Order: sequence, then C-alpha cells, then structure tokens
Amino acid sequence: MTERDIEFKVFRYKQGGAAPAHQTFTVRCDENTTVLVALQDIRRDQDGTLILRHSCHHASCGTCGMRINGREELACVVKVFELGTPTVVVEPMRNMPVISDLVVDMEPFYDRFNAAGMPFIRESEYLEEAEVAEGLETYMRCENCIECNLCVSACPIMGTDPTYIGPAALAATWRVVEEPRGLDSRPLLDWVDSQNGCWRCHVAYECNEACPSGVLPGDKIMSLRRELTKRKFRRLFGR
Amino acid sequence: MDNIQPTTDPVRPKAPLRSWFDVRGRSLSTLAFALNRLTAIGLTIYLFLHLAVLSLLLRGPEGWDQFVALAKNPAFLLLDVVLLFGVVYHMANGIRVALVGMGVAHTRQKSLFYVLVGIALVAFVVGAVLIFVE
Amino acid sequence: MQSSMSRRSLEEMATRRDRSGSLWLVQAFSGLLLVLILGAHMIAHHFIVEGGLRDYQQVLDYVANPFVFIIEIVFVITATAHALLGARAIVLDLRPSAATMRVVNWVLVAVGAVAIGYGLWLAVALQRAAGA
Amino acid sequence: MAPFHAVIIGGGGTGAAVAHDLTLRGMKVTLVERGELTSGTTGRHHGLLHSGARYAVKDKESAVECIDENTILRRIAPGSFELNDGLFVALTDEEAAYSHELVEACHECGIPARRLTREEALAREPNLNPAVKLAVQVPDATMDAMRMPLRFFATAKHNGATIKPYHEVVDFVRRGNAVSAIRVRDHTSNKEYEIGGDIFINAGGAWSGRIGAMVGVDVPIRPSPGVMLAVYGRLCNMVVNRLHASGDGDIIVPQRALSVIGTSSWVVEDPDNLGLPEDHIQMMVKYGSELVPAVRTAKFRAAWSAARPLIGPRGADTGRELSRTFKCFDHIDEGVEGFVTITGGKATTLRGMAETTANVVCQKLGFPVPCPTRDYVLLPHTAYYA
Repeated sequence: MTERDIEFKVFRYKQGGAAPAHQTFTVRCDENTTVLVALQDIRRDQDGTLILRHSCHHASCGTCGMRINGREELACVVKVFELGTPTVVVEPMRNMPVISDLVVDMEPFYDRFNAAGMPFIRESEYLEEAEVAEGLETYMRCENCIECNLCVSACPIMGTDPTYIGPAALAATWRVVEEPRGLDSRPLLDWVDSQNGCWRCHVAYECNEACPSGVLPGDKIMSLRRELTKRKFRRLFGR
Repeated sequence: MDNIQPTTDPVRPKAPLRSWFDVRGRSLSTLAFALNRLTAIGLTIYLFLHLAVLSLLLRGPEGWDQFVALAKNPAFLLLDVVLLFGVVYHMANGIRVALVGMGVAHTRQKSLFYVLVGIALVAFVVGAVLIFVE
Repeated sequence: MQSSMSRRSLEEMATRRDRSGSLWLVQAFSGLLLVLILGAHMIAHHFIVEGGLRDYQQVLDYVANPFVFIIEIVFVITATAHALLGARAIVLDLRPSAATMRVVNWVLVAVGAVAIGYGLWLAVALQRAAGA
Repeated sequence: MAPFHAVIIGGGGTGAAVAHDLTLRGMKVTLVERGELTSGTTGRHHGLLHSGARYAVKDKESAVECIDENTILRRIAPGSFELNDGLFVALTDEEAAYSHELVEACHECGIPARRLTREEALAREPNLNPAVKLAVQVPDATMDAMRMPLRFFATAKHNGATIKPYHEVVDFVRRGNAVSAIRVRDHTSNKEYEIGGDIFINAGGAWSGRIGAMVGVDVPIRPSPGVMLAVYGRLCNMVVNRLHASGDGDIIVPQRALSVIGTSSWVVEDPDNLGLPEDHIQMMVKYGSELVPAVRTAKFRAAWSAARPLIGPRGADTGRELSRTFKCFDHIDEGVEGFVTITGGKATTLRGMAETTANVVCQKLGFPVPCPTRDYVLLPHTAYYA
C-alpha cells in the first residue's frame, strides 16, 4: 500500500470570527483514504475545531455532501488518490447558509418539503419485483433520495434565485404524483406549476450529475412538466 | 467562494448571473445552456436590427441595393458566419430543450444533444462554406 | 406525519399556480415553428439566391407571392414572441421584484406590439410597392 | 417549570433516546455532541434491526430484549424500516442441523421463525449461493441508521429539549463530590461556556471511557471496531445472515440500492483512530460471496470502520448491572454524584437503554415518573430541521 502526503485546502469560517478563508493541511493518505477520513484525521491530529457533517460513511445517509475540487460530492465515497490532484480543495455546498466550516444549514432544504404540507419525503417505497416472503404484503425499501442537498448545491438556478423550489423537492413531488398512494396529487401539481416550480428549470441537468444516489432529479422535473403539459392541453381543448 | 454565504441567515447570493458562468465541475448541459443564452441574446439583437434594416426597402431600390453591396464585403460575411453558428446552434439545442422540457425523450437528453448539435455543426460548416463560395 | 392536508395548504398551493408554464409552452412551440420558418427563410433569402442577398426587385417579386406574404407575417409574429419571452426569462434570472416584473411584462408587451405592428406595416407597404 | 435539568453528553442513538425519554417524563433536557448528530458509531452501523435470532441460542436475555424492542420500534417509528425480514442461510450440513436448534430457541424467545426449503429460499432470494441447504426466516429488518435516531432527536426537540451539535465538552465543574456543570466549546463560534444541571448523563458510546476519565471515574469501555463494505446493487431484498454462531462477514444487509456486508471485530485504544485494514475488506468480500456469490463481482461503493462500545471488565465492578448487552453505571459508587454512564448496547435496543437510564436518573432524583416511550409515535426525521 503506497502512502503519500496530500495537501488539503479547507474552507474555514467561525461565526463572529474572521472572514472565511482557506486553510491548508497536509495529510498522509493511502489508496483507501477517502476525503472524509482525511478530514477526520485533520480534526484528530491537527485542528480539533474543524467541523463537518458525516454519519454513515457509505453514501446512504447523505450528510457529508460538500464541494471537493469544485464538484458536489459525498466526501465518504471520494478516494483522495482517485482525484489525482496534489492539492484537494474542500468547500461547503453552494446556495446554502454556512453555519461554520463545512457545515451548512439544512433548514432551507427541509423547509421546501414542509411547505407543501404533504408527506413528500417517504421513508419507504414499495418494491414489487421480488417474490415476497410469507408474512409480508410487499417488500419496502427506503427511497433512493438521501436528502444530501448536492443537487441543490449544483443547481445553477438555486444560485440565481433562492425562491426556486429546487431539484430535490421537485423530484420528491414527482414521486408522489407518480405513486400517490391514495393522496390527491392535484394540489401538488398546482404547487409546481409556477414560476418557482418546475418551469423555472433551465434544463442544465447539473442535478443529475451531482446526485450520488441515482435519483436523476432532472428527469423527474421533466416528468412533472410532461404531466402539466398534458393537463394544459386537456384544459385547452376543454376536456 | 462567492457563492458561499457565511451567515446563519439564508440570504440571496450576491451575483445572480455569475453562478451560470461558474463552470467548475459543471456538466455539458450547463455549457449548452450558457451557449444557448448567449446565442439568444445575439439573435434577439439581430432580429431587431434586421427589422430596422428592412425599412431601407421603403426608400426604394437605391437605398436597398447600396446596403446589399455593403453586406457583401468580407468583414460582413464573417459576421454572417457567426450569425449562422448562433442560428444553427440555438435551433438544435432549442429543439432538444423544447422536447425534453415537455417530457418527450427526456431520459435520452444527452444522446439528443449529441445528435442535434452534431447535425447543426454539419449544417454550419456547409453553410459557412456556401457563404464564402457565393 | 399527517397524510391529509389542511384546507389552508390546499388553497395556498393552488394560488402558487401561475402562467409561467403556458408561457414556456408558447416559447417551446414558437421555437419549433421558427425552426421550420427560419430554416425556409434563410434558404429562400440567402442560400438559393445568387450572391446570397436579393436585390430590390427580387425582394418585391418574392413578397408579391401571397403564400410568402403570409409566411413572412407569421415569421415576424413568432420570432418576436419567442425573442421577447426569452428576454423575459433572462430578466427573471436577474431576480427582479414583483413590481419590477410587472413593469417588465408591460414593456415587453409594448415592444412586441410595436415590433409586430411595424413588421405588418412593412409587409403590407412592400406588397403595395410590388403591386404598383 | 421542569423540576430537573438533565444534561446528556453524546449525540448518538443512545443520547437521542435518553433525551426523548427524559423530555417526555417532564425534565428539562440539554444534549451536547462534539460533531454532527449520529456521527460516531450510530450512523455507521450496517442498519440491521435485530429480530434477536442472532442471539437466541446463546444469549436468550439479549434475544428477548431485541424482539421486544424490534416490535416497539416498528410501532413508534413507522416508515423508518424496510419491511424485508431476514434469512439465516445454512450452507453446510452442520449448519442445516443447527437450524433446528435455532428455530426452537427463537420460539422460546418469542421470535417468529420458520424453516424454508432450499427451493423456497432461492425463489425469494435468487442471488443466494445455490449450495444453500435450507434457510430460516425471522423478522429482521433494515433501518435507516441515521434517520431512525434522528426521529428521537426531532421528537425530543419538539417537546422542548435543547440539542446542541458541534458542542464539545472540555471540562467538568465539580461542587463537592458532585458534578455541577460542564464546560463546552461551541465549535461554530469557538466560544466556551458552562452548562449547569442536576444530572449529567454520559452517552458517549465508544467515547464514554474518555468522558468518564475527565470526571475521574472508570468506564470499562473498549472501542471495538468492525469493518463494513458497501457494494452497488441490491443483491438481496431480505437481510441475509449465515446460519452459524456469530462470526466475521456473516451478514448482508440491503440498503436502498446498495448491499452492506459486515463485519469484523478487533479492539483499539482510540475511538478516533480506527484504521481500515485492507485484509478485513477482502474478508468481507470472501465471506459475503459465500452467502451471495454476486458480492465478488459487485462494484465497490465504500468500506469503513465503526467502533462498537464493548464493555470490558471494570476495576471495581459494583455498578448496576442491568443487562448483559448494555450497562448503566451510577458513579456514586466511586464517590461521584450527579453523573451516570449508559454504554454498550446496539441500535435496536436504543429505546430500551434509554428507558433503563431514565429509570436510574429518575430514581436518583426522586422523580418517579413511569416510562412513556413504548407507545409514543415519533415525529418524522424531517421535523428535526423544521
């Protein structure tokens, strides 16, 4: 196993303190070292005041979203050597208020989910492709969206206009429209049929690129628009 | 660091349009969009110039034919090439955005981009050659 | 979590609806129409004509064709609408206040009306000139 | 006005459940965590909601505890679990013979368990090793290792608890033989201040030994890491266990579109320095592919270590021994008043651990309120941020 010293330029900011700045740390890394592990090593060995969000360490909780060399990534699955750069720049996500260092305030993210008054975020979805074990009606699994906010950070429109509903909430809306489970999804379609809803998307597909979980929020936004287009034409022809 | 807001209150980013042209780590579709917007601005300006120029027709043959002579000098032809690029690109990407934006073939938007912009580039090269040959 | 919505939120959600979707569809369909008309326009005016531009008499002869006349009028309307809707989208990305946006909407409507009116007037005048 | 102020140190699953429990019992609760919530061990476990079958043969008490808590959690945290059940898979004749013992032990503990033939098992999980002899189906489930505890935090917060992530304890303030306050450093602003309270609860998990040392008490905890491997692809829908006594690499937990293979075990001194032994990752691939051969060719997603809080022998073991899986120590036996440690245990039993701890706390403070958490349905995790 080869080891190498890698430089990390980390965004630092403390409330009430100096203006934000990048601080450089040198960390001994090997092939298995992820950016998350390197940051934890910095925290342990060099600067105990560095804070960041992390939990599951395998791209399933979505807490360690940040920008690594400018790209939206989950730090837990980015291996330092695979980046191929001698210096790794680590910054918090875009378009979110920064609490401190790499920690952003997730409230605006969840505000969007609560704004609709409907259970957008589903903890589980039906899985029907497998023969179900006795005693169960159907298999359920957690939804693929891990609420990491990376798509919101990557979205150019979020950078333009903070009142945009955003890719994550729009993708979640589509999940309800696609599979309403007894809910009336028409009000949700009304909600996204607006300037700040799915029509605001400029088809840049940054969200699809950023999503670590294969949700493809961009595709979901387009699905919503197809549904709304059909609805508009139906209304236009009086049906 | 411009797009990071070191505050506990959600505030608006400082420069609304700058984020569009921050291309670090951005996808092809963002570049496609940025180019679409640039060509859109160019074409809008051109559209109104074009309408204004057409008023020369009302001044009779002298005014118009003078303009036609001007438009045939090489510097003007170069502008025509730029315009042609703007038109074919905006058309090709526009078809993609219109289809994808209505949820038609949206899961194949990348291939759509390559095919349409590919066709557009071929049309552009042919058109550009024609402009200079004639 | 409650799976039923409160009356208030239902009403709130309906009020969020606006015309932006319909405007976008107009933008999309006008764009698709423009691909056809503008394509034809460019080929007719600049590629099949010797020298790339019609001279005065050629233009008049061309416009005298009633079919061409109608197509050119449709072209002016579609292109103006498409351009101004596009301009509106760009202004939206500059984060205007609601009041600014109202003004912008009216300005755009006015500009559009003037441009289309001018285009129609020009076409009619040219056809008259051709007929004369 | 709440009669007592409880200060909890540690924002993992245990701290979350203790905060929820004490808040519901009517106490004022403040919880401090040095990093993000669930950033220690809680978020990193493989996400298994134990049915208890794993312990049924050798440790009936733990098994009963698991099935009880499993049932309660499904009731109070609906939606946080994948309803997928678990399979214990026998690959050898020896393991097949052991299945009788397992099913019987499960039934004794009240764990529903039924034997499946080779064909039945393969029909449900086609990716299983075709050499499977038979399987036993039990009510295991997959949990969202971060969001399930987050629901405890969300509920506690909405009921009035103060949750302070990024607050690290730097010192304890003593008055006589009692802990009277903690000194914390707020890492979001680099400011230090004191938080006073009536009772201080050490819920530091693998870090609880370190917190105990700051007070000068002995918490016999050894951080015991295990390596886990996540691969792309949902290779099975049920939790797949190896039907043998607990060992390395004996479980595959499907999580969303990933499969998580666990786990190994060793002991370290520093819970912040676990390392990630390459040979353990290879071991996960080897043993995992014995259960589901597709593991060998599946694309790598992540490998990581998580530190279990392993309870070791204590210098003066006079603390309350309330369970063999987790322990709640009242440090009064070492001459320290107002300081309680809860440690050990597992994610499945977090609510039970909290109930035990809260009982100890209430008894100490002379505040007899019964445990209200068994039927209290938790708020969704999103409520934590709203």
